[in-house]
Amino acid sequence: MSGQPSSPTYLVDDNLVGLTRDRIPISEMIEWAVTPACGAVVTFTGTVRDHSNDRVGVVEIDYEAFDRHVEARLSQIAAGARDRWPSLGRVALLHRIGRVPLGEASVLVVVSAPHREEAFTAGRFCIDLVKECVPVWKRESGTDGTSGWVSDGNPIEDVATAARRWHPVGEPERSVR
Amino acid sequence: MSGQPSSPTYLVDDNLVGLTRDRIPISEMIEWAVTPACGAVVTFTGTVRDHSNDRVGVVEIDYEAFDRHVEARLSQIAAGARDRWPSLGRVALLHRIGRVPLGEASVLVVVSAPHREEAFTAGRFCIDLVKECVPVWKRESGTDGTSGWVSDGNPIEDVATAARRWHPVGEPERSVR
Amino acid sequence: MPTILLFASAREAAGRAADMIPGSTLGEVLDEARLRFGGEFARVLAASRVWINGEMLHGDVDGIPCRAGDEIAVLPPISGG
Amino acid sequence: MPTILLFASAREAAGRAADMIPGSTLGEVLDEARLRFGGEFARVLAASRVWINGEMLHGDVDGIPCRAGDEIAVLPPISGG
Repeated sequence: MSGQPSSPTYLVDDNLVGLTRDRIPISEMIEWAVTPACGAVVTFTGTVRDHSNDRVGVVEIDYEAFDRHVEARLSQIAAGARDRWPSLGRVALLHRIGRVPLGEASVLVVVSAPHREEAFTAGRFCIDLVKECVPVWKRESGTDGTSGWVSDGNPIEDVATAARRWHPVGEPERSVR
Repeated sequence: MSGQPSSPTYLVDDNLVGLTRDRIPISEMIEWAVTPACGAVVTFTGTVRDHSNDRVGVVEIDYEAFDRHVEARLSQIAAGARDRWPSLGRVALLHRIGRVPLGEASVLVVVSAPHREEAFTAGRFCIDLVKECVPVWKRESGTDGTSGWVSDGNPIEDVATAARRWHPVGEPERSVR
Repeated sequence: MPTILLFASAREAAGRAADMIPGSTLGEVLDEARLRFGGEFARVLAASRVWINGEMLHGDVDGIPCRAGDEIAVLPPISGG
Repeated sequence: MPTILLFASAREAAGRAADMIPGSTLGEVLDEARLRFGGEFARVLAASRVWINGEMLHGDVDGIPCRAGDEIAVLPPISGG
């Protein structure tokens, strides 16, 4: 996997994870996620934004990854979502690395389920864990010609730990088992 | 509007609502929703499912609408979301009517925001209100050749009332003002 | 004479999508509609919302006056999406 | 001799993406890395996670034995997506 981070990889029939250097195939992934039993598909696309806590005038982010651990982590996250919401249909988690220009997607989560409740909740779970657990770093480049690593991150977390700690928005935080 | 329910209509710069008899242009709407300030895009697609509370073996749903009120209602919902989450970038709400086969989308919500928190919450708000407030009815057709109106619906609600009553999942319900 | 618009199961029960029905109040129009369209329509109507000219009605609505050109819409429960 | 892999700001501070660093414990390897790569690297390291062979380490890790072929990765904080 780590040797060819260029196209999504099927790991399990109903989970699809991948690391890619190309544009993320958003509509293909949404089509893939639809199954006859699933009436709800929730998609999250994280796109390069013109500002961050560090910088205004962002024109590009260069994503660096510990390549060979990305798909394993994405796969653990997809499995964690399915453990928690067994009714999920399909789960696709893709991360793009390399230089991504303003407005293009760097990360994609697609989750299908029979009903919207679990599709929304599981989609939120997946993107939250991607942002906590997947070894990818962002170097922002600005209109002023400067660039720098995004400095406001958190220590990378294990998927199992982050999954235990995760709770739906609005629910009181549970203690970590 | 009601005379030409065939293509999405721009109503306000950053809100797009529409009633269509054709396939919903999902990826175009996601692309449209991306703005430089918005790093998060949440998309909900409601697709025709093979079962409901009434019926198994659904192969198609025929959607009937009070056409000329659909876009006005969708527009009120988009405005309601923007009132509640002023940071929202773009909001697209599309409903398809007529015969929609198994697996195709009948409804689309796309919401962009600077951060994922409000994109998820506003996306959920929009689809919940679409399902409560927009005058569209479903007639399901099954593999057995029979068909019938979906019987487990709720009385159609005003957008203002439904918006006041709506609360994020997990939060205690607030009293209606 | 007011126009009545019927959707989904209300349309099917009545066997038509629209009709002109005499009456000077909403109650009179709906009574006449029940007479014309029969028991199944009456059952659907009991579970439906009624809009006049696109406005939803609340509470006891039988006394609301109706004029020629008014558009009375019968909207059965929706299940959305 | 263990291999150390450096990412993002750790890589930039050290001026390289990987190195071979002697040491029989993780503490010895990281001490030597601080010496070789300097103060900015030491600052980044203090905020980073360290994995050995893909496994995250917790708590006091200096005494963990290192062998030839072990892969020690320095992962600065991530901001994700």
